[in-house]
Amino acid sequence: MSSVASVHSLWTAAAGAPGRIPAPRIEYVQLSPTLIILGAAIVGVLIEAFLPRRSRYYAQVLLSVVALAAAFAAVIGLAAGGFGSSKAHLAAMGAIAVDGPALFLQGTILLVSLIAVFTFAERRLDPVAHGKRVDSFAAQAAAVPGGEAEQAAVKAGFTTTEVFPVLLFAVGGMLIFPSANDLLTLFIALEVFSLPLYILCALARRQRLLSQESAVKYFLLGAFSSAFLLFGVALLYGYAGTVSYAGIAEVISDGARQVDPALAGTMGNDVLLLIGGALVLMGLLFKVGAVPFHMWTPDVYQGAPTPVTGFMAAATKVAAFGALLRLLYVVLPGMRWDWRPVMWGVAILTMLGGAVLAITQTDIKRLLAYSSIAHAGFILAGVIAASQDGISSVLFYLAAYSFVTLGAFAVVTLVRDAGGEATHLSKWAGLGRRSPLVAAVFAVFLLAFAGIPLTSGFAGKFAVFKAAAESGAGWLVVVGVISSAIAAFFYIRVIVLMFFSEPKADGPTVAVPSVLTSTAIAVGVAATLVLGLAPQYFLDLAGHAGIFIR
Amino acid sequence: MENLIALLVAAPLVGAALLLCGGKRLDRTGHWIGSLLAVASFAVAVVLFADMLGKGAEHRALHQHLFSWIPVGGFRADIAFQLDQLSMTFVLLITGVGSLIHIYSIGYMEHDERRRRFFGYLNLFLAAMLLLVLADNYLLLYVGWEGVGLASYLLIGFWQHKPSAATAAKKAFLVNRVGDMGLSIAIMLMFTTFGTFAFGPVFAAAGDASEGRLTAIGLVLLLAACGKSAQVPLQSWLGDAMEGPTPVSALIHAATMVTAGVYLITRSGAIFNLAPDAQTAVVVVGAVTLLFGAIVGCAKDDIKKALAGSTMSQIGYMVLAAGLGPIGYAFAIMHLVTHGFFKAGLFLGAGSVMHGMNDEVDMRRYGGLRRYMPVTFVTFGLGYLAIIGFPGLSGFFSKDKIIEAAFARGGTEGWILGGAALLGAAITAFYMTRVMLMTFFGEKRWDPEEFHPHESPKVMTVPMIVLAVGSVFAGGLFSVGDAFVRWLEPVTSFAHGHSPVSAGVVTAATMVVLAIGVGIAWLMYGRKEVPATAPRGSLLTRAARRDLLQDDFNHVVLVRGGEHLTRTLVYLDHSLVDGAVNGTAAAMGGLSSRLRQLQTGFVRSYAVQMLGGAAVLVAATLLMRGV
Amino acid sequence: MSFPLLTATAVVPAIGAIATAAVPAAKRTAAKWLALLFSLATLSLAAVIAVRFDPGAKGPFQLTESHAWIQDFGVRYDLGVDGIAVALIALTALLIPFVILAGWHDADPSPSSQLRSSRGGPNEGAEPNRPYSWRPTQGFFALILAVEAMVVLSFEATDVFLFYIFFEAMLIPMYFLIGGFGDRAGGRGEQQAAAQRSYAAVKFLLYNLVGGLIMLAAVIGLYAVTAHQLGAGTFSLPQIVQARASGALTLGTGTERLLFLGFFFAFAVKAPLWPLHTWLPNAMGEATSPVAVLITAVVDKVGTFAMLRFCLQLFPEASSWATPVILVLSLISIVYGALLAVGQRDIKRLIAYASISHFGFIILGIFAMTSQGQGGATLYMVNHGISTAALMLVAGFLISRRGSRLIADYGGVQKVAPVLAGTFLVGGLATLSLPGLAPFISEFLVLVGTFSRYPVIGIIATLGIVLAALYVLVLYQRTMTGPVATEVRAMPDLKVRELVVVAPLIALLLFLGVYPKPLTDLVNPAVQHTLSVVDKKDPKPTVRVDAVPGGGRHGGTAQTQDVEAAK
Amino acid sequence: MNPVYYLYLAALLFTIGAAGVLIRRNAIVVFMCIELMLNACNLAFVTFSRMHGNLDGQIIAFFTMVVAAAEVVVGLAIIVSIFRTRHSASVDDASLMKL
Repeated sequence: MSSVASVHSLWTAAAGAPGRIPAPRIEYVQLSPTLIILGAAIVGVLIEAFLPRRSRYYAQVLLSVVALAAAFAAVIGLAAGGFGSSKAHLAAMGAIAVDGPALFLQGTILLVSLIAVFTFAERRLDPVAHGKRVDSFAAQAAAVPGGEAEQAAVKAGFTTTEVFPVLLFAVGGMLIFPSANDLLTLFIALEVFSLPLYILCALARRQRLLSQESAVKYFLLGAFSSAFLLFGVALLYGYAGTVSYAGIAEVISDGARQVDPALAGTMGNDVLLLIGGALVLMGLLFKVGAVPFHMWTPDVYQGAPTPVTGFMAAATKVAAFGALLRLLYVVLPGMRWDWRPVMWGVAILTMLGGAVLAITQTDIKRLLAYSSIAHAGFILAGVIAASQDGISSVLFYLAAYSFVTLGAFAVVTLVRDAGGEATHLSKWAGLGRRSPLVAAVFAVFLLAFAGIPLTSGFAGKFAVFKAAAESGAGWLVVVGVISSAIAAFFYIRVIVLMFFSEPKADGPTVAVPSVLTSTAIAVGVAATLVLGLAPQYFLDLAGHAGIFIR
Repeated sequence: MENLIALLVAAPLVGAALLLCGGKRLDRTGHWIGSLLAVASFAVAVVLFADMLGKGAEHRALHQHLFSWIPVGGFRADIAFQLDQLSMTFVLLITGVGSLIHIYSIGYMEHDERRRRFFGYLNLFLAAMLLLVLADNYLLLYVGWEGVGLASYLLIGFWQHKPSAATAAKKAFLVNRVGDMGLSIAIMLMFTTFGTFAFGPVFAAAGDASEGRLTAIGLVLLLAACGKSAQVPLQSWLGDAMEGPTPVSALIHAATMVTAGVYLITRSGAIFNLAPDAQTAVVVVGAVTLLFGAIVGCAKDDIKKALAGSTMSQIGYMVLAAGLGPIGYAFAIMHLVTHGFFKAGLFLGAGSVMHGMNDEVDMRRYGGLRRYMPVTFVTFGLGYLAIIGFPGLSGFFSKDKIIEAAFARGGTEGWILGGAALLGAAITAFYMTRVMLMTFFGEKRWDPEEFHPHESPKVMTVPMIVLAVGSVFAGGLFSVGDAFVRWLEPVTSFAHGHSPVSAGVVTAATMVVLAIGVGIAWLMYGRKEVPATAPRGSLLTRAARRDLLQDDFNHVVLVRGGEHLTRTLVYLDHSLVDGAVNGTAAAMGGLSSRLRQLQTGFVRSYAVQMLGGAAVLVAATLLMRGV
Repeated sequence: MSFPLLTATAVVPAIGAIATAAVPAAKRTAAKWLALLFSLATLSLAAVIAVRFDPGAKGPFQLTESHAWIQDFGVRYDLGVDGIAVALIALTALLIPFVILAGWHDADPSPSSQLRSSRGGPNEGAEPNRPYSWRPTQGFFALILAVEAMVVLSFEATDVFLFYIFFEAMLIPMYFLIGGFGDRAGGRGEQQAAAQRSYAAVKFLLYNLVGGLIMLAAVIGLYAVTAHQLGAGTFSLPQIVQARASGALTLGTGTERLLFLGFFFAFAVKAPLWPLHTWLPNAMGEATSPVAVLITAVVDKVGTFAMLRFCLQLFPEASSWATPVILVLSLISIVYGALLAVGQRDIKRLIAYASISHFGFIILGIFAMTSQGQGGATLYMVNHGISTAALMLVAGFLISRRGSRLIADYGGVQKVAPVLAGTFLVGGLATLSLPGLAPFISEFLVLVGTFSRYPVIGIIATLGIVLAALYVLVLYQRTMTGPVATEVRAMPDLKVRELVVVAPLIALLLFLGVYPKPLTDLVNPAVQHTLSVVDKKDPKPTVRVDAVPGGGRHGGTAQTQDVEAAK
Repeated sequence: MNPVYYLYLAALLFTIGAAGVLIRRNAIVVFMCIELMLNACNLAFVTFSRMHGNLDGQIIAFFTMVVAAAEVVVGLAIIVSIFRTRHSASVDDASLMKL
C-alpha cells in the first residue's frame, strides 16, 4: 500500500508541476542532411499532387538527385567542420548523435541512394510499351495484375513516379537510424525507413505476384520483429528509467543504483536489461539479415523490383549495422561479456549458414541474397571485435560492400528475356560468350564478393578479420576463412556458367542500358577496384570516423 | 701434353654432335666422319701412350683440370681428367677396338638408311666411355657411366620398329639404372664420409674411415658394377641386348662397356682393399656369374646369345680376379684386354656369318660354313682358341693367371673359387666348341635356295683379321716378363699370391678340363648330326635356355607386381585421395539442400523460426550472466 | 631514386596484357606478335636484373624498392630479390616467350563448328544476327602475360602481404586459361571435353583458393602477433626476420606452428605435395600444353619458392619441427607420383604425375636443410621448369598432330617424325635426369643434401631415379617406337616455329648440365643466408680430407673455391 | 495494487499477440495480432513510466500509436492489393517463393 501511496503522491506532484515547457533546442545545421532529404521527400509528394503526369518523372528524378547531392554535400561540410571528430556532439536534445560514425554512414547511405536513384530512373531496359519508355515499376500499383485497369494504365503509359519520394523517405529514416541516440528515435527511424521499403517491394512491373508476396512477407515479418524490438525497448526503459543511450549506459556501468526502495523491483534489474538488450539486438539483427533472422532476405530480394533490391541490400545493411554498432558500443559496452559470446554464435551461424545455403541456389537474386547474409556474418565478426579498429573496419567494409552490391544488382537488371529479367541461373549460361563485357563486369563483382585480392571485397574482409584477430577472436577468423572458401564455390559456379558453358539458343538478351544504369555499374566497378588497389585513403577516413560519442 | 686428354673425349663428341644434328646432308659422308674421328681419337691415345712410356713409372699419371663444375657449399665437383696407366690401357682398348668396329660397321650397316645416326650413336658411346675411364672423380665417372648406358640404349634399340628391340633397349637401361642407384649412393656415402669424391683424396683418406663405411661403399659400388657388367643378379639385360646390330654387341656388349664394372672395382681398389667383406661379396658374384653365364651359353642356339652368355662368364672371371685384391687386379685388367680382342673378334665373326646368311642367327640353321666364308672361319677359329685358353694364345695367359690367383686366395675359399674357375674353363671350352662345330662344321642345315652364304667385304674382314691377330699375340706380349703387371703396378699395386698348388699344376689342370670340355662337345655335336630343331633337352637345358628362369622370376615378381601396384595406386588416387575432396564438396551440397527445406515460403514458419531464434538469443544472454 | 627495375619487369607484361586484350577482334596475328614482343621485352628486363644483381653483395635483398601502401594493414610495397628470386624470375621471363610461341595457334577459332563453340569463336548458334566481340586469341595471350606479371611480382615481393595478394590473384587468369582453352585432343565429344575442362579449372581454383584462404588466416595471425609485440603490425620479411633475430619478436611455440602450417598448407597445395596433388593432373591434362607448362613450370614454382623464402625464414623453429613429416610426405610424393605416372594412359597426365614426383624432390631438398639440398632444390626449380617445358611442349606438338592424348593411339612416330621423336626423347631424358643434362645436377644435389642428414630417406628417394627411367622410357617406347600406327603415318615432322621453341630449351638443358656454375654462384649466397636464418649447419664429413696428404691438389682447388664462395 | 502485475499483463498480451501471428492464417488477423503486440509494449511503457515516475514512457506510448497507425496504412494497402490479386487473405497462399 505504502508504495502505491508514494507513487500516487509522485504522480500528483508531476501533474501539478507549474507548466513551463522548456522549448527544445534543435541544431538545424548539424541535422541538415536529414532535414534536406525529408523536406525533399515532402516536396516530392507535393509534386505528385500538383504536377501534370508527363512532367513528374523528370521533376522527381531531378529533385531526388539534387536533394541527395545537397545532403551529401552537407555531410561533407559537417565532416570538414570537424563535427566528425573534435566537435562531435549530441543534437536535438540528445536524440541524435552527430559524430564520426554517423557522418561516415550517412555519407555512404547518401551516395548509395544517389546511385540507386539512377537505377530507379532507368527507362531503357524494359521494352517500349505503347510508344512510351517505362521503368521497372508497376504502371499502377493499385490495379489488379492483368486486370483491365492495369491494361489501361499501361496503355496510358502511367508510371509510379511515387517511388522517388518514397525512396527519399526511406533514405531519411536510414540517415537517422545509425545516428539515433535514444531508443525511441531508433524505433521511429526504423519504422520510417522500413515502411517505405515495404511499399517499394510491392511495385514491380513484371511478376507482380512475386512482388506483392515479397512485400507482404517483408511487411509482416518486419512488423513482427519491430514489435520485439519495441518490447525490448520497453524492458530497457524499465531497467534504466530512461531511453537515452547515455543514460542506460550509465545505469549499466554503475549497476543497480537505488533511487527508491519502492522501485528496487525493476530498477537495475539485470533480467530486464538482458532480455531487453537481447530483444533490441534481435530487431537489429533482423534488419541486418543475420541467421536465424534471415528468412525474409531471399524471398524479399527475389520478389522486389531489382533496383529496390539493390537499394535495400546496400543501404539497409549500412544503416542497420550503424545502429547495431552504436547500440553495442555506446549502450551495452558495460555488458560486453554478455553479448560478445552470443554475437559469436550469431556471427558463426550467419557466415556458415549464408555460405552453405547459397551453394544450391538456382536464382541469381536469391544467390546474391544468401551471399549478402554471409557478408553480414563477416561484418559481425568485425563488430564483435569491440575495438576502435573493429568500428572502422566495419565502416570500411560497409562502404566497400554496398557499392559492389548495387553494381551487381544493376547488372542483373540488364539480363532480360521475354518475361522481364532472366534471373534463373540456367539462363546465364554462356553469357561470357554473348556479351563478354557485361559478363566480365559481373565476374569482377563476384570476385569482390568472394574476396579475391585486388578487389574491395578482399580489403574489407581483411580489415574485419584483422580487427577480430587482434581482439583475440582468432577462431572466428578461421571460421570466417572456411566459410569464405565455401562461398567461393558458388561465386565460381556462376563464373563457370557464364564463361565455360554453352549459350542456350533461347538464352536471354543483354539490354543496352542508358547512361543512368551505366553510371551505377561504372561507379560499382570503380569503387571495387579503387578500394581494392588503394584502400588507404578510405581506411584513414573510416579510421578517423571510428569514435562514437557518448 | 695433358691438354691432349680433353681431345680424346672431344673428338668423338664432336662427331656425335655433327652426325646427330647434321641432318640429311651428312647422310652420304656421315659414316666416314664418324670413323675418322674415332681413329683420330685413337691416334691421340697412341701419342699420349708413347709419351707415357717415355716417363718413369711413378710420373706417368697426367691430370687435367678443365673447370669447376658444381660448387655448392662443401660439395665440389670438377670437370677434370686423370690419365694414368689404368686409364691409358682402357683408352687404347676403347679407341682401338672402337675404330676397328667403326670401320667394320661401314660395311655392315651399308644398307641401313639410318646409318648416319648409327655412327652418331657409336661416337657418342666412345665419348662417354672415354669420359668414364678418364674422369678423376666419381661424379664425372657417373656421367660417363650413364652416358654409355644411354648410348647402349640407343644402339640396342637402333632398329626401333622391332618391338623386341625397343623392349630390350628399355630393359637394358632400366636394369642399368638399378646399378646406377648403387653408384650414386656410393658417391653420397663418400661425400658424407670424406667430404669429397675425387679419386685422389678419397683413396688417400680411405685409411681413416671406419671399415663399416668402407664396406658399405664397396657393396654399393659392387651393385653398380653388377648392373653395368651384367653380373648376377643384374645380368638379365645382356642376353636381350643382342637385339642390337652386331657391331654394337661386339663393341659395347663384349669389348668395352660391359667391362666398366671391372674398371670401377679396380679403380676403387684402395677402398676394397680395406673392406674384406666387400671383397668377398665381389668374388662370390664373380664366381657365380662365371658359372651362370657359361651354363646359359651352353644352351643357347642363337649364336649371339651364346656369345653373350660367354661374355657374362668371362667378365665373371675378371670380377672374380678384381675381388681378389692386389693379387688379382692386374690379371683382371689383362684378361679384360685380351677378352676385348677375342670376344670382339668372335662377335664380328658372328656378324659376318649373319651378314652372309641373311641375318639368320639360329646355329641349328647353320653348318659347314667354313667352305663358304674362309676368312671369317679362320678369324673366328682363332678367337675361339683364344677364349678357351688354348696354350700360347691370349686367353691362355690371362685366364690361367686368374685361376691361379683364385687358388691363391687360400683356405677353403681359395679351393672353392679355384674349383669354380676351373669348372668354368671346362664349360667355356664346351660351349665354344659347340658354337664352332654347329656353325662351321658338320653338314649344312640350311636351304641352298634360300641362303647364299658368302664372304663379307674387305671393310669387314680387315678389322676381323686385326682383332684375330690381337687375340693371338696380345696375351703372350703382355706376359713377357710380366710387362703388363708392372705397367699397372703403380696404380693397382701388385702382390704375388701364394697358391697352395704350384702354377704348373694349375696349368695342367686347366689343360685337362679344357680337353674334357672340348671332347664332350665333340661327342655331342661333332660326331653325330645336329638336329635342325632343338630337342626338348634335359631340365637344366630347358632352364638354361630361359636364362635359368631368372627372367621369368623378374617378369612375375617385378613386372606383374609392378603393374598391379600401379593399377591399384591409380585406382586409389581417384577413389581415395580425389574421392575425399569430391566427397566433401558433395557433403556440402547435401547439407545445403537439406537446410534449404527450412525455407518453406510460409511467412508463419519464418515467424516461428524468428521467435525460436529470439528465445535462444534471450536464453543465451541470460545463461552468459548465469541468471 | 634509381630506375625501379623490379617494378618495370612486372609492369611491362601487365601493360602487354592490357594492350593485347585491346587489339580488335580481326587482328589476331597482331595480338600474337604484340604479346610476343612484350614477353621478349620482359625477358630483356629480367636479363638486366640478372646482370645488375651482385651475388657477392652484402644483405639478403638487392635492387630493393619500398613505398608505403596500406599503413592501416602495415602493408608496404616492398620489392627486392635474392639469388633464388633472380633465377626464378629469369626462368619465368625465359619460358613465357616459348609458351606464347608454342601456343601460337592454340586459341585460334577453329573452322569446325563444334570446336568453335568450345573455343568460343564467333558463335552463330545462339543468335545469328548479333556479332560477338568475344576474342579468344587476344584473351589467351593477354591472360598469359597477366600471369607472368603476377608471378614475377610474387617472386619480387619481400612483403608477406604483397606476396599473398599476387599469390592469390594469379589464380584468376590461370583459371580462365585452363577452363577457357582446351587442347584440340578431343577423342571425346566437344561438350564432354568442355565439361571436363571447366571441372579441371574449378578444381584448380578451389584447391588453391582454399589453400590461400587458410594462408590468409595465418597472415592475419602474423599481423596480430607483430602488432601486439612490435607496436605496429608489419609484413616486411626482413624486418620480421631481424626482429626475431634480435628477440624483439618472439612467437609462442604453438602460435608459430599454427602460422607455419597455415602458410605451408597453401604452398603445399600450389607445389603440389601429396596428398594435395590431385588438381594438377586434371589441370595439366585438360589445359593446352603451353598452359600446362605455365602451370607446372612457372606458377607452381611460386609455391616451392615461397616455402624457401617465407616458411623457413619466418618460422625457423616450426620449420624444423615439421621437417620430419614434410620429408616423409615429399618422399611419398616422389615415389607415388612416379608410380602413378607409370600407370597413366594419357600423355599429359603422365607428365603431370612426373611433375608431382619432381616437386617431391624439390620440397625434399628444401627441408633437408643443407646447402646442397636447398641449392639443389633451387636449381631443381629452374631445371625442372626448362625440362618439363621441353617435354610438355613437344608432347603438345605431337598431340595436336594426332588429336589424341592417349598413349595407345600412337606408335612408331620415330619413323615418320624423327626430329620430333628425338626432341621428345631428349626432353624425356632430362626428365629422368640423365647426367650431362641440367636436371641431373639438381637432383643429385638434392639427394646428396638429403642423404648427408637423413641417409635412409636419401636412399629411398634414389628409387625415384629408377622409376623416372621407367615411366619416361615406357612412354617413349609406346609412342615413338614399334610398328608405325596407321593414324600417324602421315604425321609431319616439327615445323620451324616448333623447332624454334624446342631447340633453345634443349640447348639450355645441355649448357646448364655442363656448366651450371653461373646458376650455382647466383644461388649459393641466398641459400647460405636462408640456412643461417634457420640456423642450420651442413653436417661435417666424418673424415677431413684436406688434412690428409695426397688430397692436396683437390684440397687446393677446394680451398680456392671456398675463397671464391666466401667473396 | 502492485504495478508489476501490469507488466505481467503486458507480457501476457505480447505473448498472445506473438502466438496469434504464428497460428492465424488470415493476413488481417495476423496483422491485428502484431498490433496487439505493439499495444502490449505500450502498456509496459506506461507501467514503467509510472514506476519510474517520469513521463518518457507515456510519451513513447503516443509515438508508438502513431507508428502503429502508419503501419496500418501501409500494411492494409499491401494486404488489400494482394487480396485483390489472389482473392484470398491467407498468408499461406503467398508462398510462391521458397527454398
